[in-house]
Amino acid sequence: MSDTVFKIKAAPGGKASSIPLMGNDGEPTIFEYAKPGRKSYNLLDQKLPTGELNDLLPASYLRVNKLELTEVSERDLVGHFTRLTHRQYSVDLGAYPLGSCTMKYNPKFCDELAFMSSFNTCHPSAPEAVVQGWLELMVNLEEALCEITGMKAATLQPAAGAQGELTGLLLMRAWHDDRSHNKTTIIIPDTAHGTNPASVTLGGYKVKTVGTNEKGLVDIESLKSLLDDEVAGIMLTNPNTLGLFEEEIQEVASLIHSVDGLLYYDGANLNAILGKVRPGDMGFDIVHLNLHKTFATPHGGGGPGAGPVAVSERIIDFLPGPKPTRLGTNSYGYTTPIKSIGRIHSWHGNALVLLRAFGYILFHGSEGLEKISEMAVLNANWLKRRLEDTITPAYNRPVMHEVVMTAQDLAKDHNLKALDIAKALLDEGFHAPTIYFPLLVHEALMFEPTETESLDTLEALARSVEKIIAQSKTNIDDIKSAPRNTPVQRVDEALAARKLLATYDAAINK
Amino acid sequence: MSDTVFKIKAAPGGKASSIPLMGNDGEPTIFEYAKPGRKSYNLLDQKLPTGELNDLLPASYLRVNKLELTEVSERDLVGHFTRLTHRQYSVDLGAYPLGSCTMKYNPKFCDELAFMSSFNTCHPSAPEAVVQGWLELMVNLEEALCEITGMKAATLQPAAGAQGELTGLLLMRAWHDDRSHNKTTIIIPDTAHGTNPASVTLGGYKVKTVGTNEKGLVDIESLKSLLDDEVAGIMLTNPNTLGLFEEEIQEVASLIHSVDGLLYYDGANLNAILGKVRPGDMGFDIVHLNLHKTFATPHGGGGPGAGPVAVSERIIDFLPGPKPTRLGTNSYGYTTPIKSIGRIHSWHGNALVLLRAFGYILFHGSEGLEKISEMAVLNANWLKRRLEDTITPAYNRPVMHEVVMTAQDLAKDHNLKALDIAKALLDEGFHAPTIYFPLLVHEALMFEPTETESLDTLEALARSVEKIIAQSKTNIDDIKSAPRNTPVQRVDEALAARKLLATYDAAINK
Amino acid sequence: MPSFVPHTQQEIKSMLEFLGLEDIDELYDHIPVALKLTQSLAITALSSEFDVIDQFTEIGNRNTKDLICFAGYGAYDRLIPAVTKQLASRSEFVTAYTPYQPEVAQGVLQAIFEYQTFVTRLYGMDIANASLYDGASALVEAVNIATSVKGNKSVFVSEGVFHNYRQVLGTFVKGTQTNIIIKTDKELEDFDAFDTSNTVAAVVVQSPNRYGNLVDLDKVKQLCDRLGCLYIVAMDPIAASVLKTPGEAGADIAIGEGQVLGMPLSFGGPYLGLFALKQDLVRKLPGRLVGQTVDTSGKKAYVTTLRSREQDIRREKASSNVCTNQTLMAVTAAIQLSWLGSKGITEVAANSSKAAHYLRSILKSEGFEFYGDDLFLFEFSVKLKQKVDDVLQRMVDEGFLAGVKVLNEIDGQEYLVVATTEKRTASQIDAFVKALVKADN
Amino acid sequence: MPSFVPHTQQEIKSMLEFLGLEDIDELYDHIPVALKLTQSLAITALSSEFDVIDQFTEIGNRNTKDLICFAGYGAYDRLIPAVTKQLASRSEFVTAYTPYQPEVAQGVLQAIFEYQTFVTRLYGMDIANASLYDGASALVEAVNIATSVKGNKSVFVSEGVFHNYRQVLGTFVKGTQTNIIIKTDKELEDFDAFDTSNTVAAVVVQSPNRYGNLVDLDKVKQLCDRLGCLYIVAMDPIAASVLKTPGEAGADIAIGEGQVLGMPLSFGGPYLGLFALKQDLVRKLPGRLVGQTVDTSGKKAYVTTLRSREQDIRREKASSNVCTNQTLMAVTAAIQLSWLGSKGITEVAANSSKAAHYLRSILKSEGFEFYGDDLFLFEFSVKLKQKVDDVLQRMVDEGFLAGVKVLNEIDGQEYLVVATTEKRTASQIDAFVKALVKADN
Ligand SMILES: Cc1ncc(COP(=O)(O)O)c(C=O)c1O
Ligand SMILES: Cc1ncc(COP(=O)(O)O)c(C=O)c1O
Repeated sequence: MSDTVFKIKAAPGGKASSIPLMGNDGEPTIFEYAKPGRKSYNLLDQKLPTGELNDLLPASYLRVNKLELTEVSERDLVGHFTRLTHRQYSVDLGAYPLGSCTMKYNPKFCDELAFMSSFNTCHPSAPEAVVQGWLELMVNLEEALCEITGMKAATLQPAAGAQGELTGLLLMRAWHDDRSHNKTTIIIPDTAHGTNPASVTLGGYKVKTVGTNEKGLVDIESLKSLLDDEVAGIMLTNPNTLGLFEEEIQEVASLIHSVDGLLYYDGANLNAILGKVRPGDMGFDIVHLNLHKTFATPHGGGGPGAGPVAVSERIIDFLPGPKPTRLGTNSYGYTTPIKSIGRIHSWHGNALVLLRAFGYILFHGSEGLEKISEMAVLNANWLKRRLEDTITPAYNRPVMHEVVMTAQDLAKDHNLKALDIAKALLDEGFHAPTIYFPLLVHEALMFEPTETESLDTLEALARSVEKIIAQSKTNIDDIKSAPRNTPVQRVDEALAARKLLATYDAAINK
Repeated sequence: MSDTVFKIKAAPGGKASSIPLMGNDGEPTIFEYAKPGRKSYNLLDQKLPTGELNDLLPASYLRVNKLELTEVSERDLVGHFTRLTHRQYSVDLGAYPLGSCTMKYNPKFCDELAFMSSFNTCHPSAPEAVVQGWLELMVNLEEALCEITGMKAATLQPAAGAQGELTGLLLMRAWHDDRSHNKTTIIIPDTAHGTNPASVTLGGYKVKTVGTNEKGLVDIESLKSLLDDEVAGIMLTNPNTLGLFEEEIQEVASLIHSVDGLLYYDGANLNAILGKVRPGDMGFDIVHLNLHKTFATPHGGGGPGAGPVAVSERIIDFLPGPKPTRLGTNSYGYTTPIKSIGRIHSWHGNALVLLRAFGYILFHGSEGLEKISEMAVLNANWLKRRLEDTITPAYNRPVMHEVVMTAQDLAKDHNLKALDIAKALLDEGFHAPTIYFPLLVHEALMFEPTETESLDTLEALARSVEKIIAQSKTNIDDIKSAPRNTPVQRVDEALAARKLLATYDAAINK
Repeated sequence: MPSFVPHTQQEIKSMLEFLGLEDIDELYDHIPVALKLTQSLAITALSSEFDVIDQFTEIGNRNTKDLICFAGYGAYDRLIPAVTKQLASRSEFVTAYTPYQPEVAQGVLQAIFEYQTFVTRLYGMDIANASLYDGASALVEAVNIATSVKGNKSVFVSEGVFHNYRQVLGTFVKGTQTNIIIKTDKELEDFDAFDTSNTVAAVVVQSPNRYGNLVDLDKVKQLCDRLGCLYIVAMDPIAASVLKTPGEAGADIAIGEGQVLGMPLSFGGPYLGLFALKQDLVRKLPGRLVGQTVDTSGKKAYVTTLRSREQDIRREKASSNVCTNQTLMAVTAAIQLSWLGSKGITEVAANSSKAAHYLRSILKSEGFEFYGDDLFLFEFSVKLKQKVDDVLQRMVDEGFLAGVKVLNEIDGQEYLVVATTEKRTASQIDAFVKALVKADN
Repeated sequence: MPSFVPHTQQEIKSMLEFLGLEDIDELYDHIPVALKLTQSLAITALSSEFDVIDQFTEIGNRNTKDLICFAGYGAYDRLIPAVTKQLASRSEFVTAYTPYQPEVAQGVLQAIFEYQTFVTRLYGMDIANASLYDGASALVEAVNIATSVKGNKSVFVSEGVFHNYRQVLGTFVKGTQTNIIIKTDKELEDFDAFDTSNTVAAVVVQSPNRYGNLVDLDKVKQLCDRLGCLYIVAMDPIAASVLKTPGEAGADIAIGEGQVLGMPLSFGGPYLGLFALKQDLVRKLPGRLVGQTVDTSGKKAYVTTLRSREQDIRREKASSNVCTNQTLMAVTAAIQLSWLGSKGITEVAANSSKAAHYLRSILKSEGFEFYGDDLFLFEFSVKLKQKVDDVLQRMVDEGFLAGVKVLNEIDGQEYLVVATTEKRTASQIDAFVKALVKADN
């Protein structure tokens, strides 16, 4: 594509800032700024009678060793953490095409919602009458999520996708127990995300792995061969982690249902199908959503998220409680479903994350949500086509919201591994895609551009990938030493594990 | 000083972050992101009858050429400006020892004050009854500033120091006119800041320059020689711009008063004397304060500031109006002094800046304010002593809150100019001091550490200066090409002026 | 005593030792004893930031809250999106100084460069500066340029220019000894009938004027041509997105108040003085100007330029004394204008106007009369039966800030100047009319 | 339709062309027709962010506002300074992903490393992870470690552990098939009398317990030693700044709720699961762990480490399934703890306690009785004459959230658990007592 079509300037929309601000040093830890007697804090004047803790409690209950945290001025504190942010990539700095993670732009108005004191000063144990606004919001969100997934009710308690998965498996277990089914195994595809098998184990089931066919989809024959009366259910994402839609999902559903199994939907990839198809309509019984992916609540460097679980009619009675419920037209309270599996979260889930997601859904409405998916899918397909002469797609067919490429040939021919491409992309000003996942694909690079990246950004990303691959053919050493334009160069992960230094105290005593 | 005393790690408190985040590109302008049809904005649904502007107004009143601003997505918008902030030094990133500017740390709680909707949603024309809180705050601030300066009343309208100066000169003029004095000139020292002479001219007076003696203070003999009946007054800072206290200020005052002149105090250096001495007690009649310096309202990259002007009893009647005034114990309104020079600001001054400063003053109280000055002065003197074997102080005597050094010898012996030291400091992770001011000092470097920098930071700064000077003796070329670890290298200022490109449109048509 | 000072007792001791001092007070030894304060300032510290916030909350509650705002007159209640607030409060923008070291100030410099571009595009002018204090100070600087360029100390200023701006001008011309002659818009538009025997340095008009009415800028331009003077046009920047621009009308200098570009009402400040002019006046430009250049490696870079105009270099010969300006507000405006874009800003203007025309039509049907003709955008002047102050107070009781009381210097009457923005909904307007009918009874 | 999608119509067209498609719908062609939605979702868009904010304002107003909070029970109304809010909302922290590419994630990694250090120092433990979802999930993970290490599926859990945490544990043990045996603190403290014939994987206690009372951790430690089981201690981190720490009491695993380290109450989330353990259990640690290492040039660097424990590598053999955790909350806690420092946090604990002891002493003089002895920190349990729900409602009418209703599983009675923090002033406490006397009449 020519430059005139794209009008690509030095750093189009999705490229990160660059260039050192100044100097050339690392940032010390906050502990290295400490100076006895220095302080930041000031506390409210409570006008209480004075007194000492020592007089209130016997020494045997008190701390033996004096606590040492740190002692810094507010000025040093602010400098330290502000400088740390200058050493951190983020969506707000550039494109973040991490597959499976849906790193879309997080609208700023949702931050304002989360800062509203009418919501964020509420104590979670407050009587129902005091938190009608919160309960109303949660009930409305539950209804919206059910509409989007085609399910009948939902719990908002799970704090992330993985907790949603485990909740889902406990729901399965409760349902089977209720019917006195004797079930022991859950089927998951070999493309599944690691949380799925881990959740299965924690749910008290054994994993059976179903293979992937040459189309990148669940192998129906393999599935059939795994089916027996002990199968409690299957966990799937659709589109799956190869970014491909499981076209035979109806057949999968009827197979699983035929052995009294349930279908669990891992909602990590829901961004591909909003308003287009619904897990409920595909035959799924239990669905989790990653609100931090699909509904743009920011990832926070690894959390918080929210992983609500929506279910079909027959699972409703098993949902966790207490559950925000509409009691009358304008009246809300908590109810606990009769066969509830119990509580999942200390309180009501990651409430402010739920609140943000609800704002995002209200803003977009049905049309807006549909458009999100359309553009996410368009972007992924465009990027795939744009790159497919340069690097091989793992499966050469239409993808949904993400595309998995393989550097297998490049690794063989030029010693250019997925890892190298990832690191070299950092030097280009882009965050790397997800690599080495799904495990099934050798030297996998999983690009998920999301709908908020523009065509210019995709083109610039493609050019960077092309450039790296071209360069690898003549100068692989340069690429092997990437990244260089980053706060630190390639990090020694092996050393970190071999000689564990997980606190500052360990590090200085090493 | 040894490392063990200072425990200096790689980058102590006051050193900026460093190191590129990623990539190596510049940041395009927002106009280069534009794509027709792309947009960020969404407007409230007013539920109004539809209609077109064209139907409401005749074409002859409407725009001829279609407006072109830019058309970007919110995602690109956020990326762009966030990346720009990664190309910008700030107090929150490190030390900013710019002399005369008082770049202290700006407490974050004052931001919260400025975000309070009970203050920031008030319309400036609202009836007095509606804005009692604002009026109360302004009256209280006025009283606090009078207490601090030893004056009797103040106007809060001036938006910055320079506007305060001009206000002060107009007050002088009004006062003289009222007494039918025939005055034409204002005396200012040769160390004065450029705004002073510029303000004098705009105030309709002529400048007479008084010299500086070998102690760095106003030369009393020179002053006497300038005095005549046409002298309307004198403008001074105290401490002056050399960081030195005008010890003979009482003599200056009586000399000026003896010809019916008034003394104007440029408050830019007030940070040195809070709670110690007061301009009013020194004999000044009119005082401006730079709230953005002394009272820690952030500079905003060059503004907004606030430059209230406080006056002695005899000037009160001339103050600008309308002026927030206490009418009863809990009742406030506007009054206009009987001989008021009139209005200075469209409304009531930079209100939110005033509000921040008031919060800062309330927090500190008298003791806190005094401590500020003490530590500011201690820091400057320590730094002077620490550096005086390395680089020559312009005047070798106790300084107040800032210290002026001269690179005159270094320039002569090693071609190391003040500019070179400044630029090399950037590579060390420090902002440069003010250079080439005051004009009187050759190759001046004016350091103002402020009270919020720690001893560690001062030591690190001193070491960087030492390092640069040492290096200049062996490798001046390296220093001449500094800075290199910055988003751009030394900037061609001459070209900018020679070939003016002050808009994007000019730049692309160049 | 709360404080942001980092010094520990031990550090203070070691620093004093290093200086050969025993006590902090010795730092002030050279100050004449007679001058030194013998007692503390009478300012009591609060114990913490939380106490300060509590106290401010209390004071803030004495402002009447949640009034629906129909007041304008140069300060408008417009939408500010979350992006503008968040980006403009990034601490790198907030806590930087004036970009004296361009190598580490490209962020602010580039943002101002973009702001300058926006302002020139809005006003149809060639050059814009990096901001002035407010609309009024922009007017003062414009008049100063005119008198200096023309060597003539008189200017015609329209009565339609906000009276508070004219008051500020009146204050500052006492220093520059400029002679302000007030004319009505009608007089200035009627260039044929105008007595052009007196020469002036400039004609200043504002459109929409302070009553909300549009001025025929082309006609005033013809007058300026006949007078051979500069043409200074004040215009709200939102209005400039849809109206014939100062540039299109032939203005030499365009000024305005930029508060509407992303700043909250905040009781009048900090706001943003917009200032733009024609290329041939660039050497007279007040305040800072950012230009594009290159660094030693040839990379594009930004820097403050034509600095020889400025006070720190030109000193008493400088034509302006501006140093600290309103940079953060200029950055805010650049963000807000990027967010609005070409379409957004015109929609803001159109939506505001639609609301105003809707309001005026209902008021008319309720029997209200107005000052001026139908040529208005989003603000107009209502004639009241009752005293304007009384009506304003009654409207406050109903939850409205109903407008601004304006004394018409032509007919000697008071008017209520009412403005609507893109924030005012049909139901608010309906409620407003109901309340006003009652309040003006 | 509002949207954050950047695509222009023309771009969409050109992209489709590039793909050889005519219509967006063709992207979904391979999806079975029977599955496709034939009508739109029943979700109506609001027109703008401003409409959303208006709507949220309305909903938010249905929460009772400005109640003075005396509720605790694991969620406390503590001071949060402006720095914590501002730094923790820097967009680099907020909009980053899990630090998979350490070279561009040193900011988050270092902040977590510092957080880990803080948590180990607070609890007196060796290793802390990068956070878990909340206090309850930390409890679940701790029990899972114990049963896996000990190969024993039973644990003793004190009745003094928050009942909601125990409920969560009860839910998840249905998957792990762990047997939870509830004991009272008294039983667990009385190690001599304890029947140690049944082996268990762990004993879990909470101190201060859910009634606010302190547990004699040393005694429970002796019981654990006799049982040969792991010792899991739940402790509020503010309490841990002054009390004998889990580490000092010999705990193997320490857990707690980190909300008090800078997070608003927010109706229960996002909060922060604190998790720390002894060095010998590190290979069992759930969730992420950041370690210090070097880069290829020898520079210090941080990276997530011991990744082989984690689900993405170990899959069904992983002992925990945690992926997304509460990183931003951990960063927030690191900032808040840096702000508090050693002295600040103990002062917070002491001030909260002083308030509680002051409150209890007045309540006592008013004739109120309490559950448990005088060994409490900043929370205690009041016996009421009236039904707790009724009193709570009456107190709401007086402007107080008076506490948390807790059903005592030992005596079968309901109590009002009351907490004070460093935010509660003497005058609020006095008013509270007056109101409570009235409400419980
Ligand atoms: C496919 C898939 N499933 C599950 C998860 C786990 O979700 P969470 O990280 O919210 O626990 C992820 C997250 O990366 C995922 O990509
Ligand atoms: C000594 C002195 N006087 C006056 C001023 C002008 O103040 P302002 O920039 O607020 O207009 C300054 C600002 O740098 C200064 O340092």
